[in-house]
Amino acid sequence: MEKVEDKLTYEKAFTELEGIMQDLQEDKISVDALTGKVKRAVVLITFCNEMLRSTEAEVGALVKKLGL
Amino acid sequence: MEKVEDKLTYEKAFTELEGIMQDLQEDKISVDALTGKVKRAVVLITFCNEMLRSTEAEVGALVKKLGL
Amino acid sequence: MEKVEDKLTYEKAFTELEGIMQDLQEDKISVDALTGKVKRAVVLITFCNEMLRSTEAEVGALVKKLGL
Amino acid sequence: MEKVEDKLTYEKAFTELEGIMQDLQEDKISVDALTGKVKRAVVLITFCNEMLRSTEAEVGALVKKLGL
Amino acid sequence: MEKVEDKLTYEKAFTELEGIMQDLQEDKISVDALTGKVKRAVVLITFCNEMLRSTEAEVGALVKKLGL
Amino acid sequence: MEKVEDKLTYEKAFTELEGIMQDLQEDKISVDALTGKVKRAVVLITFCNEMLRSTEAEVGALVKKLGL
Amino acid sequence: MEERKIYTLRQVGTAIKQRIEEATHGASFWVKAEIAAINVGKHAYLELVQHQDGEKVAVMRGAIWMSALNRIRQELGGESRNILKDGVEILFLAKTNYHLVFGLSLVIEQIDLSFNISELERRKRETIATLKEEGLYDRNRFIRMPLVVQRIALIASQGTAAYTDFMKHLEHNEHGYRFHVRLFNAVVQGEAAAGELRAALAAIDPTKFDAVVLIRGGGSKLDLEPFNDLELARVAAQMRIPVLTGIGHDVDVSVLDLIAKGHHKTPTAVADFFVDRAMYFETSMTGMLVQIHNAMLTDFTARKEGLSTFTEMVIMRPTARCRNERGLLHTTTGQFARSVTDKIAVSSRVLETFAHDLALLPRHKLAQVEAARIREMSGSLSGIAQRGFQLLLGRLQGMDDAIQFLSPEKLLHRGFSITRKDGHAIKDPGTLKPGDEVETTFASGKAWSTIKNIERHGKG
Repeated sequence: MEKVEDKLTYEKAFTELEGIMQDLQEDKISVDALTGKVKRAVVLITFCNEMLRSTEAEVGALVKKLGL
Repeated sequence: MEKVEDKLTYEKAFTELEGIMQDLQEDKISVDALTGKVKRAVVLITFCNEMLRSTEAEVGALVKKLGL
Repeated sequence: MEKVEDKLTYEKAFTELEGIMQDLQEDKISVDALTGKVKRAVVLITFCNEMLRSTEAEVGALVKKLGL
Repeated sequence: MEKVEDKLTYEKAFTELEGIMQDLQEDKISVDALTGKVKRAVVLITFCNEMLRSTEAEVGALVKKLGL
Repeated sequence: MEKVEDKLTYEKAFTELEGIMQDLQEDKISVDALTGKVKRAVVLITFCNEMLRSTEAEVGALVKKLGL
Repeated sequence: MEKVEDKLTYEKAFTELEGIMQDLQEDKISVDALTGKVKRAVVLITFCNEMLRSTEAEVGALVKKLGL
Repeated sequence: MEERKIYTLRQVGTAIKQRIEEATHGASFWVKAEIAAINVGKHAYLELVQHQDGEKVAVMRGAIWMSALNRIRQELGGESRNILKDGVEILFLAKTNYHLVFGLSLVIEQIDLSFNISELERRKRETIATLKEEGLYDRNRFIRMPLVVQRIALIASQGTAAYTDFMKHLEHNEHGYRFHVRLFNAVVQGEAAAGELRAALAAIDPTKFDAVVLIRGGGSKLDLEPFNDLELARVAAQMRIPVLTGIGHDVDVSVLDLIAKGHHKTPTAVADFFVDRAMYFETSMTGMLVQIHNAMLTDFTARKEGLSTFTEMVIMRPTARCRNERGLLHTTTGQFARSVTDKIAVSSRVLETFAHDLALLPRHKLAQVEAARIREMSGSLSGIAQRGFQLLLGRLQGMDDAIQFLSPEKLLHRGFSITRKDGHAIKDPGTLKPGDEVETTFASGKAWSTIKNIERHGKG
């Protein structure tokens, strides 16, 4: 899993998340798969949130460098 | 039995459960088999419920974590 | 006799019972056999009743476990 | 005689009785024999009656046990 | 990168910057690329500002030398 | 260029300077070129100023000195 | 007595003087005359003459007293040299004066310069007309003046104040400009002037100079004569570099001034013009640099503003973007959680239904269906058993009844009796013979008898 996560991007994560949502809304996910999907969704959402947070922080730091 | 349970999935359990319920409603189960079938059904329902509950708990945790 | 009872099932009991009743209704039974047959029928009925009661109890207990 | 009685069954008794009745109706029995026959018949009838009554009681008891 | 920076001119930098700004305004930049783009934009803005400042200083000195 | 510079006159210097000003007012000069242009303007003015203040004998030396 | 009246010369003179004074009442009048000769000292003494057809028709002496002379000189200015000289016809205001010693003379109080100048002007107009006809009048004026006039071909009279002033102004300008002047010496006044000026002009190599300058010290209007020379004007007009004049007159311009690229009142003015032009050039250049610099600064200011806008955007957009994305993520997560919860709820409900059914269906089967069957069966069992017994009992009772009916004791009680012979019951009387001893059994006892008679019923 970590190897895959290394290559995970926000776009991929969000797209995957949307895919899961779609499948879920179309009742394509079995209850058996549900836990796995929820776990995956947690990973993806956490990743996305982390990504946003770090992006915001990084942008903030960069912008600070501009002395604003 | 436990070996089989290890491989039990919600879908399998649900399908089996539906079969049992069908048979019950159509009076296809003999009195002799009844206890066994009910026992099995209880096991299946419990399994399914357990499955749902754990998924629910996970989603709950996700939601809490995300502060939704 | 007890050995046979061990293997007795509700179905068998019921089938035997039905046979006895048939015989009885067709007056095929001698007085000598009558007692035996009736005794047997009573045993079978008792067995069946017992069976029903115990099955119900068992099922009740099982279902109770579902917490309904 | 008692030895025979031991082995006497309702069927045997009833068959013998029927034979006696047959004989009696067919006038095969002389008056001299009649008394013996009648006596025998009475014994048999008594036996049968006794048998029926006891059997009835027994069956009644059994059936009663079924709680009807 | 440094090699490219060596050849960087104000015009190139500004054009690139405009492109980035356009993309930023049109939300064309993925969250994944965002940090990189902002980093680049900061580099470019710094470069341009430095360029303007140094040019201004240089020209100012020259003009001063003429006693204007 | 140097060949042309050899023949630099007040007229040419003036025309060139006017050209630079025109370009600047028409926003034709890139920031990158600007420094060069302004430097050139300074050279032209320096040339003219010195020319104006040189004796006939000094002119040759001056032209040499300015590398024109 | 006739007494001869003798007058002294003085008396006569006095009388003439009186008569003239009475006649003129001391009035002034305008007289036109040619100066035949003039001797200027403290006062000026003139010999005035009128020619007509080449002959003197009138001669008179004239005088300008010191005060008048000074005033006239002042009025004529530079022109006095050109006016108060031999051969010049003048128009003057005068009074008659009869001096006892010097006789009659005209005392000149005022000279009308315009009389002389109009003459000059007439000749000048002729020259201009000629130049125009020849297409030379504007030629030099159409030549472009260099931005900076630094190499100067100077036509002047060396050592004159004009030359010195000119050079001084050029050399000692406050800006430190250097001018490269070559002098082409020429007399600028008098009869020889026009010729020398022409020669000087001709000597100039136009490729080596930026301009030609003609200067002359302050002179009178009538001193301009050489500069009105047609030939000189022709040569000057055809110069390939600008010609500038500074020939020091105030009121009017010479022909040369007119055809020159530029003319100034004085040599210093020309020098100043060059200095000013150089200065103007220099200021223009530096002004342009300032403009260039300012334009650059303005441009930079705009650019800096643009960059600061970019900077703002670099802050705002990504932040807004992250915020939007977070909102989207939040919504998606919420939807996701809800979908999962819904799915779980639906599944749970189905399972609940199953559980409910599981609680009801087996009980129904056991309690209602099977128990009823068993109950029914046990009911019928008891019925059947009872019925069976009744039947059997009935049958047995019948048999008992029959037996009871057939029992000999019963028969005997009813009156029947059994007749036996030798212990055997007699069924057929035929077996008896009268006299046989028979034993008759009754219910209550026995009787023995003998057969008397036998009678048989017909058989069948």
